[in-house]
Amino acid sequence: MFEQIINAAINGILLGGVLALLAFGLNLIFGVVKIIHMAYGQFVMLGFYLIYVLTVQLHVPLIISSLIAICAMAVLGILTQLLVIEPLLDAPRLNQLLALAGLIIVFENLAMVIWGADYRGIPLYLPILHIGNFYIRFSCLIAFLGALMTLGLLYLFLHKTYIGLAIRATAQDVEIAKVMGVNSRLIYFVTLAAGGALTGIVAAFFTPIYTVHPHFGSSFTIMAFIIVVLGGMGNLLGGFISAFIIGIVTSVSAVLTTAEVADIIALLIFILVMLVRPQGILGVRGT
Amino acid sequence: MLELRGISRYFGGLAALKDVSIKVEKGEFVGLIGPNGSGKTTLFNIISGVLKPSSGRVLYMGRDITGLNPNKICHLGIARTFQIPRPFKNLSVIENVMLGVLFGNFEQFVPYSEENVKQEALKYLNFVGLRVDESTMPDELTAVGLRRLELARALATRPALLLADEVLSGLNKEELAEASSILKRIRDEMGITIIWVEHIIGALMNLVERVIVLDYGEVIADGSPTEVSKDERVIEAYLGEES
Amino acid sequence: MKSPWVKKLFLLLILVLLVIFPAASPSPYLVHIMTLIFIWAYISTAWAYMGRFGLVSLGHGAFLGIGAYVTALLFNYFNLSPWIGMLIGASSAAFLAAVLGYACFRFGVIGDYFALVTLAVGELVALSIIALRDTTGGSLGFTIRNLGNAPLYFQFSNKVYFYYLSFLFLVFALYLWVRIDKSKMQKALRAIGEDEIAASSVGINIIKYKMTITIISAFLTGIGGVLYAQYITYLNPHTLSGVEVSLAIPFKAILGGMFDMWGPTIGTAMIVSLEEYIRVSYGTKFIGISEVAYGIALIVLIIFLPKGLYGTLKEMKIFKNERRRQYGCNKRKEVILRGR
Amino acid sequence: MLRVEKINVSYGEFQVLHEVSIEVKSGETAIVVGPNGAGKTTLLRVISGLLKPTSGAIYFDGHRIDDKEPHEIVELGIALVPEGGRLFPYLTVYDNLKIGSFAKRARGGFRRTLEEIFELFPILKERRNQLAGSLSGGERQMLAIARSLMSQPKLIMLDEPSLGLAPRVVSRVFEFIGKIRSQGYSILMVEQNARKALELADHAYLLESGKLEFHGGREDFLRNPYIKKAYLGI
Repeated sequence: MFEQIINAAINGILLGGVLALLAFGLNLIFGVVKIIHMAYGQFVMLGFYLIYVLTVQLHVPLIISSLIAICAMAVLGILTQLLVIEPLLDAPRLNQLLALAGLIIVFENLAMVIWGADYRGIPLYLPILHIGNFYIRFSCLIAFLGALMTLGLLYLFLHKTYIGLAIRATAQDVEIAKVMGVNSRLIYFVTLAAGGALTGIVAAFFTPIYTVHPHFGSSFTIMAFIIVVLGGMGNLLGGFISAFIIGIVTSVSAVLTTAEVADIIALLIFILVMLVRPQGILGVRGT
Repeated sequence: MLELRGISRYFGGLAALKDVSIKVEKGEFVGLIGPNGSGKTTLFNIISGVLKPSSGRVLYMGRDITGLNPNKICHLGIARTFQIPRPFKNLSVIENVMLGVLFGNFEQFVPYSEENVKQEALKYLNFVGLRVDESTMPDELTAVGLRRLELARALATRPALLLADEVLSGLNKEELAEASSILKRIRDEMGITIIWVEHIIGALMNLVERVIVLDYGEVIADGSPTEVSKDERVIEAYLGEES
Repeated sequence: MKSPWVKKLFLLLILVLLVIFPAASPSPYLVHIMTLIFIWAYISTAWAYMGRFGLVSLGHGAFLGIGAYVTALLFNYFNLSPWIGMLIGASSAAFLAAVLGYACFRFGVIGDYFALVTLAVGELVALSIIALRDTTGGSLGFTIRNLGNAPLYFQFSNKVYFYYLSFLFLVFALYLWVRIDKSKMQKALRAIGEDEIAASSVGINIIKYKMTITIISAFLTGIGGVLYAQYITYLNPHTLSGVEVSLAIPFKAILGGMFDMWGPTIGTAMIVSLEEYIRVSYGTKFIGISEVAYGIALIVLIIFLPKGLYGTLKEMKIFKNERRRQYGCNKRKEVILRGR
Repeated sequence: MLRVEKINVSYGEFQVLHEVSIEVKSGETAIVVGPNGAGKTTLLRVISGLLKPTSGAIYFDGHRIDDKEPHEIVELGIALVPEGGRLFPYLTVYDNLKIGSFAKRARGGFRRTLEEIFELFPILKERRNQLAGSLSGGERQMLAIARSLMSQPKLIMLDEPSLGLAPRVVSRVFEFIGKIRSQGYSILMVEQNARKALELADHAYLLESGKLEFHGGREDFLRNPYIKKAYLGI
């Protein structure tokens, strides 16, 4: 039993890397555009289906179809910004929230119309590593390392380029960023494109691990929410740390009880944090 | 009437108020001044229950009111105005004041009837010299009008103690004199004790009987206007550089 | 709507038409659609009790689900009549609302934070129903025991009874709306919805009023859940709780306009008709296409008519008067400024 | 250089500026004085493009700018030092200066301008890796001014640079503004602290309740009995 728990914790950490990536995108969009992207997980779902169609039905190599999916999701992010978010930038926060929630309905049912309710997966079998009594799925390991690398690149992008600096400045004070010469409209598009691309990357890493169906996205949105709230909204470093906490908590409690109970526990954490410390439990701030 | 005992308040390690002790007697007209960021508004927020002090106690009529909810404190007879006027923008001016009548100090409860409440509200609007009709909305008022509305709404809760926060800011010279005379009348005609925070010191010094000076969250002087304006520390902190 | 007299007559006419509708209706299918409209209009009206004061809940599925499940489980396992069970179910929903509301209001969770917390609670209840699959049937749902025609057990062989029953509930919810509008509570809640600090400083007890309206809304929603479950005699966590229903309820209210008492009803009528129309014309060929259309319509409406369809129409109608009034006042404003 | 012609500005139904016209000539310093809420900040927001006037026109260096976006206006050479500095508190001092040079016309000269700035404000060089939020009030105002200089502007607009600062610090800030002025920048400054600001001004405007009540050279201004009484306290 004890070994099982340790094994679950290791898997939780591996999963945490990808979750960190997912939460990073949500967090970035919240930090810069000040919008809660309700349909974020549905992007992952669409990206997943796209990769599925390309590899399984059109026989495109996995790597190439992943790259296509990443670009497509970036474009979808831009379209979302153009068609839904931009017209609502000055609207009350709740209208923004509800319009994006409307996107959930559109995306999920669109997937339902096109692909039906069946589970689809990519037949890709990667080995499972046995180390002592522990089992580690090779696909999880790749996902973890890939996620960390992506995060590293993102860090460099945000800290070493003019546009990255402009993104960080816009997150703190749009108005002043504007009078510094930053085209905030462009920055919003870049942010949504980056957020979209991240969902494409997450989808690519998840293809060997999960099977997809139209309602597949919402659990990822909720998971990303929980992480973002735990780390403090707009706090990228906090989100990074709490991704691993949530990864471990959910996979360990899934082993000890059932998957639903694990989700319930995660939701309870979310509600408690929202009530007591909506600024996040990790009192650090870094962009 | 009101006594503050060793009030301190920290915002993330920064002290906005440090061990402030003040006593105000019934019927007094007290001015509270200090440079920007000296903690005046924080002090008001603590007395009115919007903020909780990090340490120290607030006593009102001998009763400990530290940490009570703002509505409770209002019911006990402490009303306040806001530095930046906060009218309810979607309610008419009269309705704004009616809220004060309806939900204010319970001790002098008026039986609820729309007409009663409205008459009562109009009484306070007249007192502060704001003549409006049924449909006037707050966004049609100018700076002076909004200040008057703030005062009328606070008075409508029938307080024994009024905390007036920068009633004069944003007003021009003529309006200054008039607004400060309303405060004077509130004390003299209604018998309401007033603590008045202001950064336009000239107007305040002419009216109040006692001045308390805050600097960096500490009381540095407390006395009559003439005494205070001679105080070395006050001149150093505040007045000296002005002249 | 020229005078109250005309307005009253107009309402009376609609009332009479709706009462004789089942007898005159060409098909029971239309009666069924009307019943659905009544039930969901009742629920979204109950939602708008809170929503219109800025308490936008995205978790009303929790109250709907608890009301329905508690009642149905008490009936299936203990043979308790849903007429009594309904009160227990709705009270349970109200209890959850009280706990949740107190926690939120105590810690000052408002606006979109409140929306997110309630969204999570809705999902939490759905997951709990699934996790307790031994009693609730989990994702597969469960069917209410059929007793045939048993009015004492809230079962009618003739579905027309449901039509009248849900109609009565809707009328009651609208009546309560009017009562709330005339009360002191409405003034307090409007003030709170705008500025909590200013509201509490004029003596308004924020927690008390917010709790009251939340509990009323949750209780009525709980009853709505019972009504719906008894009507279709089948419960499923996805149709009675969880994110989708939790979002569908406010969407109906917002589409119509949540600030007006007729808004939620009109929004519901539109959405239910649209759904049925698409379902009938396209059949099962494209499952989900109606939802896609509905989702897009919703986004477009939120962008272009943020006050909802009915709310916007109404505003346009009185727009002229509104302008004149403001203009007149601007003149007087000058008097207020310069006269003194 | 900058010409504002009869602009009207409203927030919703409420009109904040009525037919306001001002002009700043090349190399000159103009100040706008007036009480709180007179619309001074609004004026600067309109010039920097953050707010659109309902009517009227604004010209800068021969370009009409009232319909341009803020970032385009920065590219033309107008920099704003906003009220209270408005630094990016979670960026370092260095990053704050770097974002100041975001405008394409300023990026190339970033290194050189930075050296100049560090010479002018040695304290900022010392604190270059500190978060801007951790600076003292005076240092923040300096950094805000320095940040605006990073865009190599032709015109600098300052919004109440003395606001919220201790009197001694105010004197230091004004000293710096004087230094910048002597380097030939055009300056448009909005201030409540009329006496101090007038010392630097070539031209002054009085704004009350959104209307321009008086304008003239420094001497005319100092001589006007109404202004003397109401704003200079003489």
